[in-house]
Amino acid sequence: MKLTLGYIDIRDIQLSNESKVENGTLYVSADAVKALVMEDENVASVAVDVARPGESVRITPVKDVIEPRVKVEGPGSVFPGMLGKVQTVGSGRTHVLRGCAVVTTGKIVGFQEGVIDMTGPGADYTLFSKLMNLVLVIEPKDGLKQHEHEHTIRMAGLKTAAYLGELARSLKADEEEVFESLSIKESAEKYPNLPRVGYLQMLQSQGLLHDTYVYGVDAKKSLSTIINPTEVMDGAILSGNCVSACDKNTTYHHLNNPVVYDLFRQHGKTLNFAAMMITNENVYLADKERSSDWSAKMAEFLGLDGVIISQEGFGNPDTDLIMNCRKIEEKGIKTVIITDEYAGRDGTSQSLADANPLADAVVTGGNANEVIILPKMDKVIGHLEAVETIAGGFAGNIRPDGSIEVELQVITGATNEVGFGTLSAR
Amino acid sequence: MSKVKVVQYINQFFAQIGGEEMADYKPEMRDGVVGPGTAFAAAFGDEAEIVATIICGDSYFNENVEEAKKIVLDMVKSKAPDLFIAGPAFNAGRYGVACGTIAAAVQDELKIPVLTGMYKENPGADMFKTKVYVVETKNSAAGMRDAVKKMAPLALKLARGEKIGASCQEGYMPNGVRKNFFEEKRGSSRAIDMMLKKLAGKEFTTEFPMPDFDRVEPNAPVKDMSKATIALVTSGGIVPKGNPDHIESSSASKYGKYDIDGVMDLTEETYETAHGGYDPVYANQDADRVLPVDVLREFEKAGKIGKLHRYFYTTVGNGTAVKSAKAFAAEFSKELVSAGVDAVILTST
Amino acid sequence: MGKIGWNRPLRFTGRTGKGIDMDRFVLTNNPLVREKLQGEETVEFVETGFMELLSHARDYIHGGHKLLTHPLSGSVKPMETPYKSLMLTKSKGPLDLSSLGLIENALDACRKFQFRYEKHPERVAADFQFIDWTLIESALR
Amino acid sequence: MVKEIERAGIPVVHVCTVTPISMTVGANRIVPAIAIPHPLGNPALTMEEEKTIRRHILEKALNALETPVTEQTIFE
Repeated sequence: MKLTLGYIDIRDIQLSNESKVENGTLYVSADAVKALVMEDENVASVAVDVARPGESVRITPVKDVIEPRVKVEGPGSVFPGMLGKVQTVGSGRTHVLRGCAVVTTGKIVGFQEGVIDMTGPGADYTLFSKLMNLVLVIEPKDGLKQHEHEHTIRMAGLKTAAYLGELARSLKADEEEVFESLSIKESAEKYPNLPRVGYLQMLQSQGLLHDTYVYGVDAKKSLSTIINPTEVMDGAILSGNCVSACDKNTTYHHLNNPVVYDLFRQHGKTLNFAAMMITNENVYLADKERSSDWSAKMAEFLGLDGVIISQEGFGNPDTDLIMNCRKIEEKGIKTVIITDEYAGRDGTSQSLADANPLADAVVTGGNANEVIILPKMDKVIGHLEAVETIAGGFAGNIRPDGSIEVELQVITGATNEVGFGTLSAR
Repeated sequence: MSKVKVVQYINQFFAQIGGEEMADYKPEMRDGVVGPGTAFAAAFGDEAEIVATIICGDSYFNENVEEAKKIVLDMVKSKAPDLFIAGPAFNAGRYGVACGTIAAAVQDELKIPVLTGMYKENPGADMFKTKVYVVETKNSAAGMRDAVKKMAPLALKLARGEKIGASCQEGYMPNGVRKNFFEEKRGSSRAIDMMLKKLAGKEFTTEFPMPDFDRVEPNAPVKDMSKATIALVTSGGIVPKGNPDHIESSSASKYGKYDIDGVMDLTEETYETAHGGYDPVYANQDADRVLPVDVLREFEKAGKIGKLHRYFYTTVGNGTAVKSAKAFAAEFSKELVSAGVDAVILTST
Repeated sequence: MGKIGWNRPLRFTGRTGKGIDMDRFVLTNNPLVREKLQGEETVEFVETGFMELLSHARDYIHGGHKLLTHPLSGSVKPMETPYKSLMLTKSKGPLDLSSLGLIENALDACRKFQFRYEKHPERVAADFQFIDWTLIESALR
Repeated sequence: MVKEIERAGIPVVHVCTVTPISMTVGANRIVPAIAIPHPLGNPALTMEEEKTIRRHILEKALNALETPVTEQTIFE
């Protein structure tokens, strides 16, 4: 399967009466976006705003971050099974509005987190502070249940991203990159001397605000399976979760999964990126055993020499992570795991809720309990009271000068476990 | 900013007084720089000054720890420095232990920031790396230049109370405190680099070492049980009724040592458990269910064992949380050895 | 083959196929879970704190019951939400080591968070109850 | 804890319920116990019966201390 990504670089977003892309500027008709979002009868109102890198702006509570993309050639459309029809994506040509994102905010439950600061110390911990962000602040109709509320905001973000992506359909790409994955047989024949490396992505799948969707299917209802890595570039996997924002994958993370891109960039050179697998992180313990058994079975069946395993979340997924790692290692297949840590504010507590000596190669996204002081911002996009909840809630304190003392865990993507950032710990 | 005042501690060898034959050399303080201090002074430039150097023989220090500690502490105190540097000791074992001991004492008792340096296999490293900042050096004095290069900047930061970064950035040995920092490469590409090394059988360094799973060789068995002194130790939290030492129910910060001279049986009225890690009803009813004093008294009387040791030791560490238990055990094991205990029965819940 | 329900999912081993007859019960301090599961599942409701509920589950495990759900389900931090629901077997057997490891690790993990939930307003409590409900619901359905 | 005692040079027997944990924490001589809340007793029995069990476990413990071992050993 071969997919060409054409990147169109976006250096600014301007609200305008017409939506278009011109000279690196994305012009967005707020009215058009509003009309699109209001198609959902559960939406009471929506505000459209722009947050640019360096501006004194805080976005919160962040629900999802989505990169606008459009399928130009090849079967299917972006976000298959959710927006588009269920049809296998990942081949042909896709255009990407690079450097910008749609950010959705919505207060679904009273204790939500998810902060993106566009400047100041907090900005260093989230790569979304480097993007031009079109922010949707969505208010639901009164009495809307949490599940529907989550669904409404999720769909609003995807639809807006697809709408903006559409603007890039006939544009000339600033840069192109080709990703090709071969069948198991072909790649083995083509690269007989390179180690066969697989990627096992663990998907959060536990309940409301803890879910992930694959071709529209709730990941908790599926067994571990194989996916073509180019499929994720067209939005085959997307996010329905946002609680404990630091180590949850937004849809942007899925579209730009750095393990996938970096493995592709090494493919045929230092390794053979032989397969990508996905598995879930369910609450039911028997599910955990079954899913990890399945991951190990597949890794063996695919004849892999090594598997990189990325986690999503903390606590109970630590159990899935260690099960996956142990069972794959016990098959004689080498693993490297990517996780993050909850080592306490002082860094002295045990970082993971599970451990095994076979997990001898660990990459960490850092200690999510570490405390950071976020200065007051001139403007908050989203829900002011969420800042107060975050600041006054379990993870932080408001200080006299209006700055808030919080743990890194409230910052969207701060300790991301697909290895999106450079934060680490020792 | 005023100049940072430093006092350095070195041994007889680095003071060029002599080798092993001079290892009994008693503590002496000289003004200014001696030996390796020259290299440190050069690295500090105008930022810091070594105001005094304390010299002490390794044997003297290790054989007269308490006395040596007191003399050196008084010397350091008299200079009221901003920072205390011990060593670097490289691979010299007794020197390393002395450096760690005195650095920890200065830090704890004088509240002055301290720094030492040694080779990773120096026994002093394992003993002190979680207590004081220990910079990893090469295994011989030939690595002095490298050691100074790592120690001098960290020393200045410590003296000025600046934020100390992660171990791999600052060059100190990992001390169990996890610290965040930004790597050059993103996580995904670090994972791939690690994978390639692991696949090629090359050395790689995990960013998060799993908790220790090391082993200790079994000791020789007891030869004659009928003459042996047996001590009871429990992690089941058995304490005299009322928990006189207020042993906490979890994440214990202390352990208990209790005299059971003449105690034949633990009863509901006299003993209980302080452990929060299990349902306490059964142990409170009859603490012998956890700490079997009654049966061991029988054995003592029947001559099956020589005698039951006069004291038992108790902690509330549960099976999985071993972090703090380790330090306690090291401490009371020494007492058991000097009390002539031949074997230990350790009971866990 | 064929008539004895050989193709029934393993979880449904109860006489009637109803949760209440199965070898499982829900241990919870969440009033919403008690309300939702009334008559459907065996529920032990305990009016207690998060850690205490875990300790309660630990005592069950020490007594030979098995955990059926992960004690740290959900990403709402242990010390943030006061509510927790988990599922155990009704039957007792030899001490189940994986259950034991899970509950001990969960208790350890909780100790490193600071209790802050007393600061949350009433409405948030309802949200916490609801999220806890969806987590246990995902294991029941 | 058991490792530190062994490291100090004293032979030690670990009487504990969860023998796999005892293996992980590095005990060399291990004797299995009854149950976590009452490792050397059983409240379902009479005091005398309990004492018999306790004697039995402790005899095994003494036997373990008198037996040379080269690796981690569980004395069933």
